[in-house]
Amino acid sequence: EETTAAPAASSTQGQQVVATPTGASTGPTCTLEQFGGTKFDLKTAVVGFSQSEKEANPFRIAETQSIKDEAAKLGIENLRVTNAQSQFSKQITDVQQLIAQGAQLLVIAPLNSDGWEPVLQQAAAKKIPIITVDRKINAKPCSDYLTFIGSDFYQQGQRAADQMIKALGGKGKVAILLGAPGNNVTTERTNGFKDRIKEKGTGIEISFEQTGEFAREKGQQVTEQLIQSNPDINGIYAENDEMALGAVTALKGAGKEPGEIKIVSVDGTKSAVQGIVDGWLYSVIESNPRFGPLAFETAQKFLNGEPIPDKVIISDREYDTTNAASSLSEAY
Amino acid sequence: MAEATTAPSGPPGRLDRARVFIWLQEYGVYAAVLALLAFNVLFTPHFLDAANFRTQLVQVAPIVIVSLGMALVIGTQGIDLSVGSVMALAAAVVVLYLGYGAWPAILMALLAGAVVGAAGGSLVAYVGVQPIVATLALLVGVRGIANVLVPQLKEFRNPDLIALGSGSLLGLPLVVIIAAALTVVVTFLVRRTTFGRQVVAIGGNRAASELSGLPVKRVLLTVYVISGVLAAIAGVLATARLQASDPTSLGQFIELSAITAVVVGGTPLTGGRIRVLSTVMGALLMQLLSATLIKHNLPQSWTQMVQAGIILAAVYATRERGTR
Amino acid sequence: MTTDTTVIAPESGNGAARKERISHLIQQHGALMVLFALIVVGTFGFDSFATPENAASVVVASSFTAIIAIGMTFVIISGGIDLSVGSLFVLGGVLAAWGSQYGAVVALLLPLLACGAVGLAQGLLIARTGMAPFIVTLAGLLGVRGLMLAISDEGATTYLVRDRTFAALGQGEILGLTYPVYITIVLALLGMLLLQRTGFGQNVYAIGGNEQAAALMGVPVARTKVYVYLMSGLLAGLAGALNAARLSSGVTILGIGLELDVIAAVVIGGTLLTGGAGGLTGTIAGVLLLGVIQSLINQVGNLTSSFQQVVSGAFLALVVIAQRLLSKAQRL
Amino acid sequence: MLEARGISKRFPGVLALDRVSLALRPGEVHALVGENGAGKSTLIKVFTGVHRPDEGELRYRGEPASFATPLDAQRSGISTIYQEVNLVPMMSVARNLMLGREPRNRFGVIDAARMNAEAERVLAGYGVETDVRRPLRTLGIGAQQMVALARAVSIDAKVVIMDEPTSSLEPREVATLFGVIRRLREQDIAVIYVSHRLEELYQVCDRVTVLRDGRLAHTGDIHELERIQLISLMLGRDVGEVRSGGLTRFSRDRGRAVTAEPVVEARGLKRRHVLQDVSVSVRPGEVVGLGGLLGAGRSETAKAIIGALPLDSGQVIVAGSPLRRRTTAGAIKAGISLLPEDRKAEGIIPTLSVRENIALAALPALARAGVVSDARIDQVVDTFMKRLRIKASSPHQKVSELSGGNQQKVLLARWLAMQPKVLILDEPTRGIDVGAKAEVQALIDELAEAGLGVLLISSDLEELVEGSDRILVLRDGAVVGELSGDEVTEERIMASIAEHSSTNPEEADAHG
Ligand SMILES: Nc1ncnc2c1ncn2[C@@H]1O[C@H](COP(=O)(O)OP(=O)(O)OP(=O)(O)O)[C@@H](O)[C@H]1O
Ligand SMILES: Nc1ncnc2c1ncn2[C@@H]1O[C@H](COP(=O)(O)OP(=O)(O)OP(=O)(O)O)[C@@H](O)[C@H]1O
Ligand SMILES: O[C@@H]1[C@H](O)[C@H](O)CO[C@H]1O
Ligand SMILES: [Mg+2]
Ligand SMILES: [Mg+2]
Repeated sequence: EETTAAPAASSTQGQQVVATPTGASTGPTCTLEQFGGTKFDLKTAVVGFSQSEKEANPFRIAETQSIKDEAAKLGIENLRVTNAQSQFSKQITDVQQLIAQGAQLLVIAPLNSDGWEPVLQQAAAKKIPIITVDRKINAKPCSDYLTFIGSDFYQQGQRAADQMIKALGGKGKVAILLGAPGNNVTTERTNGFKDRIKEKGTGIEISFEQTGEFAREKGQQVTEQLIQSNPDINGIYAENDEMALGAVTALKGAGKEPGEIKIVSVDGTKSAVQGIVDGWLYSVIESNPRFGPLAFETAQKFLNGEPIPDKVIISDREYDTTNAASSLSEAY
Repeated sequence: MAEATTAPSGPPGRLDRARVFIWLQEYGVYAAVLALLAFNVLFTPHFLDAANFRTQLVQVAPIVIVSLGMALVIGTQGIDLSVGSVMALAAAVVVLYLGYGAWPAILMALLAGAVVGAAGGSLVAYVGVQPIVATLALLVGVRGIANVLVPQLKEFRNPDLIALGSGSLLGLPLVVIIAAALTVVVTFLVRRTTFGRQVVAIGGNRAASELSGLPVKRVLLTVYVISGVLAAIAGVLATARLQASDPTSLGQFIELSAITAVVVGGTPLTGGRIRVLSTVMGALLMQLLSATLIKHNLPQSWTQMVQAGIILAAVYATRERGTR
Repeated sequence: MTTDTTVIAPESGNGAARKERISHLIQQHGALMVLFALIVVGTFGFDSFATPENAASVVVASSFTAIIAIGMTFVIISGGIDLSVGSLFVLGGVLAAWGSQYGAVVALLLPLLACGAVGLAQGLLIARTGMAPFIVTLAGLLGVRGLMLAISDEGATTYLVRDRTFAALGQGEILGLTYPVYITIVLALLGMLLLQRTGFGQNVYAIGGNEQAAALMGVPVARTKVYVYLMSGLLAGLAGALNAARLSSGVTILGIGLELDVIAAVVIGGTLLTGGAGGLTGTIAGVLLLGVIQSLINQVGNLTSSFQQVVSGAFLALVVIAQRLLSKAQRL
Repeated sequence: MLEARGISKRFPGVLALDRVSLALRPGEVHALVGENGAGKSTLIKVFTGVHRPDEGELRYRGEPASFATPLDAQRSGISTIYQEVNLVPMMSVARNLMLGREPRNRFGVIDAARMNAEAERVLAGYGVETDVRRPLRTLGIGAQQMVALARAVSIDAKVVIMDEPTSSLEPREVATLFGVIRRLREQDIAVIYVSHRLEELYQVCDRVTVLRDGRLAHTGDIHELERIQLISLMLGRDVGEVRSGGLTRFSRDRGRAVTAEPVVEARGLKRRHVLQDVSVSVRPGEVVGLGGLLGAGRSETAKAIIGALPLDSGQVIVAGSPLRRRTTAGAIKAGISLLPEDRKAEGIIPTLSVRENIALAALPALARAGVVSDARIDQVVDTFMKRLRIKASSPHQKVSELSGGNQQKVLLARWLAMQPKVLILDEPTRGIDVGAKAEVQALIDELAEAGLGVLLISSDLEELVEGSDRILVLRDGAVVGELSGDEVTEERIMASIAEHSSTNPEEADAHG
């Protein structure tokens, strides 16, 4: 087969753009027949969305909002949303209860990649297609679940490293503010960054890595300690924008000038992009949370009988001084 | 009889050891803080910089303030799990009212803290709900309210509030001055006022206190209100420092840090006794510990295991010994 | 011996004794009554609430909490508290998943051994040194999580359950309910027998009721305490292992804050935190009550995550207030 | 049988026992006496493994012994009833009684039905009839003490130690207890018996050991000692001095105060199942006694007056004006003070010092704008520690480290510091030594003389009769008799109780 049903890039502001599979490139695909499900009408079906974390971080707010907006736009009447409040056990139960409520399609933003066995078994028994967004589930596409839509976190780490190398001219000492421990986003963003530094930035030494738990206050506190004991640090890689902004507050408090220490982070929130404009951040790698349009488009195509790729990797933007001011409106 | 007591009877080492125990019980935390300081001076680069001490004090200030309230509550044989959520609520309220100026906003935040404290205190004092459950319900619910009020992290530019977080007076950060002042106030409250004596009496024997005509319910209520207000102050200061209101994560698990500070400082969880200065030392000990581990770039797993060890060691050294 | 008879208390049957019994009943079974009321509300309020599937999801999810809560009930009746159970739960899961590469026996025994050892150590510290249970187990909470992070590469490594037999322990079903549900029922029954009908159970009540008196009455206080914490550790480890079998993996991000849920369940079930009174029927009802509240919130479908928290907090408060007022009103 | 040789025991600041020896023979009842704080309880706790001696040796059945825990001692056949009732209040009566030796069924599991039946049977033998499934705390202190006694004796013991077992028993229960002791003696079981009631010692004991200030003062046959000699040994003064000083407790004329208006008046106190229309009044300078058996509702009356017991109806009037809000604080402010019956549970704050315990209730009065004045507190504390001769190493000693009698004095001081108009004393001399008892009684006299109204509750009939101007007799929560003038005699009290013995408690309930 040569054309897959990968949705085309749309012109709407800030909307997700598919990176792979692109146009002609192929990968395994999945059709309704292969999956073994039956067709139903999305508009009248019960659709479940399971959010993993509270809608507090701009990323999560944008993510849930995008799903809700798109459902409303498409006239889906019966969207049920649960929130696991960052408790994995609760998310498993949430999804099971969505199934019990008769969900025919599940969109899941998983908290964790492993541990989905009970949900997958139940969904498979009822042939309920699952689309996971943002984070992956470690299982077989097209049988355990339908497909995954999201960013390549490893690549995000690599791109952050590229930016850091550029910022420091290939030389210097760097600290990492890690995401929440035990989280595959953290792991992949760390590995991507470190691997790329090893590969292309041999002049750069990673002299410090501590968790900031994806939170602004923790990012601030760790940075305060860091600049005390490592005053010779040149760059900070923050694995999300919140921690980067916490780091900025710490640097301000310590009397540093904007740009004195180069900060690279991941996400693309408005505040962070503004931070580039203000000179505090060097660059931000986007992680686009607006999954609504792609998710429902993919679901509809699947229901229409078209083949669906086994994973849809979106292409994330990059913000730096050249485009920050002009793209501010696209940030979330 | 009292006169007939000085002649030591047992083997000579015995009495000395007893004295060491009593000394440890009284001053163990201070010794531990000194030991940790000494370690850092020797092994942590740039530790002796003035800026470093500043950082440690600024970071520990909110925990100290929350711990002061916690010490009072624990003195009544209670516990207050809601403090972290109260911090979050104060953070939410303060930005909501920032339009009216910093001080009115702060006042509203403290009021919110008082209301939550009053809710918990009423449940404990008048309804008779066990403190841990009453404040657990608040821990869950109040953070929810804070999030409803301010659903996502909100930055602000109010110069007064920012100055509160990062300003200094005579070279000392305002945050630290406030924490110190509150420590003095609470120490005075505990040592010198009728209220303070009543707090410990109630913690020591509630039935007896009632029969002695102490306003038991009112005192309990007041204690929880104080704890709520102190937590709100901590919340406002932390928010001022962060220059953003973050009700989702502000103050999470701070109840455990505060309880640890109180207990490591030698205040028993069984109530009837409050040690204010040692509580501050307890908070300082835990702060220095985590700073040390971060500065030496140890992974999270290490940090937690070492903290566990230090808590055990400190409490073991300061525990009350039986007379057997 | 004299034959004089002093009638100390009026015979049961008059109003006083009856009222006393009613108040006792409410204290013991208040959670059961509220649970019943909520189920009625849910059944009439939502079509998809009282379905077998939804009920199963609540019961299955509750079973793991319930196993831990059984141990916690013993601990609390003895006048103590165990904050380490959440960390032991996750450690148990990680060890079970790792151990499953050596077969089901190792997968089950390793977590029991490790968590039992931690429970034993905590019990010894509490019983022999007189340190407060709250603080010893708080250290346990931190230390055990640290240990778990250490053996899972700071939480980044998720071990998968390779052994089918072991996985079946968590996933096998009878009548739509998985094995852990039945294991929980058996453990609860054994627990009740232990608590009510053995010398050990009597000792637990006696210690919690008046430790000094219990010691003077010849109760082996230290030994009993050690057993109680040992038991709590073992049960938390077992729950973790069973959960790993269910999820087919040793998820590292579980169990944060679980201790508070469990304590809330036990207390709502009528066990006094001051010790000396309570029982397992109430605890089981308390666990189910929390599960049902969550499920009801999910049924509503579109509450934001913040409102969900407000509602759970309010519910919790209402339940304990109702319980208090009922038992107060009935008090002599 | 059981022997202590040169035992010393030191607490921080106190040498509680100083080379004390005591030998117990099989089948003897051995009295252990001494003033409050002499070290009796401490010696007993050394025997039973609660405390470890700093010095000296224990021998049991001819061999050196060292009990690590009370359980150890109990297993070896030494069973004990402690001064403070030491049972588990929330557990059922039966479970308390049978703890550790519950009957099992054939699966090795506790047979609850048999346990309850057995408990009922055993307790009936001690005159206690109650639903044994009820929590122990619903029993009065006396009945609880009987349960403790039944428990101690029914364990297969070689030595039974009783630390002030009668202090909360009523006369009939005391008789039951003596029956039990005699039976133990017949079985060659040795008994150590601690009591401050000297008459009792002469009734049941064979030999006596006197402790004074932690030291052995005397050991010998009790019947070779006259009562006055025994007292002089305890007090450490010579017989002549004791005799001339006089041990008369009360020395006042009765009924001088009849004319004055009552300083406190309780009218129609009612509470379902507890109090049926109780009215009491006390005039300035008058001592009114409350008599009755255990559970008659005397303590409840006292608590109702002080506002600590919620009432269905009733009124309390102090110096002519009714108390409006019925709170303890209000009653205390109006001038009523209550010395509660249960020292440990309702009296002392164990974590605080003697000084803070004394100052507790008076704190607001000793403070300015909520700030306490140490000087004023010190003055009050000093005054009362001297006046009541409180034995403590310093005012800063923890009150929980004092002997029972001295704790009681601390509580008295707490209330006297309030300068009350009316003092309600619930069992004020329970567990207090002869010397202190006399002091307390003299103090009651003195206070009444000074115009205070006193409501005296006591199970010690002698004390009640000698101390009171007037006596109200309670039964089942109702006043069943009032005695004044020459009617105030032990016989009349007993008669008054007995007269109404036929009253069915159910009936009393009915109009409550
Ligand atoms: N745990 C303790 N810690 C410190 N001192 C104690 C302790 N127990 C007893 N003491 C002291 O030891 C002395 C003897 O006390 P003990 O209780 O043995 O007296 P007692 O003869 O039983 O008096 P009473 O008749 O009042 O019960 C007292 O001075 C008391 O203060
Ligand atoms: N119907 C009842 N139900 C429950 N408890 C009862 C009942 N009747 C009596 N009691 C208990 O018995 C106790 C009565 O004993 P208490 O010792 O208070 O009586 P008293 O007349 O004050 O005698 P004393 O002051 O000598 O102890 C009360 O405290 C009460 O708890
Ligand atoms: O990628 C997202 C964002 O980085 C967010 O900040 C945390 O959750 C991750 O999944
Ligand atoms: Mg004694
Ligand atoms: Mg009484």
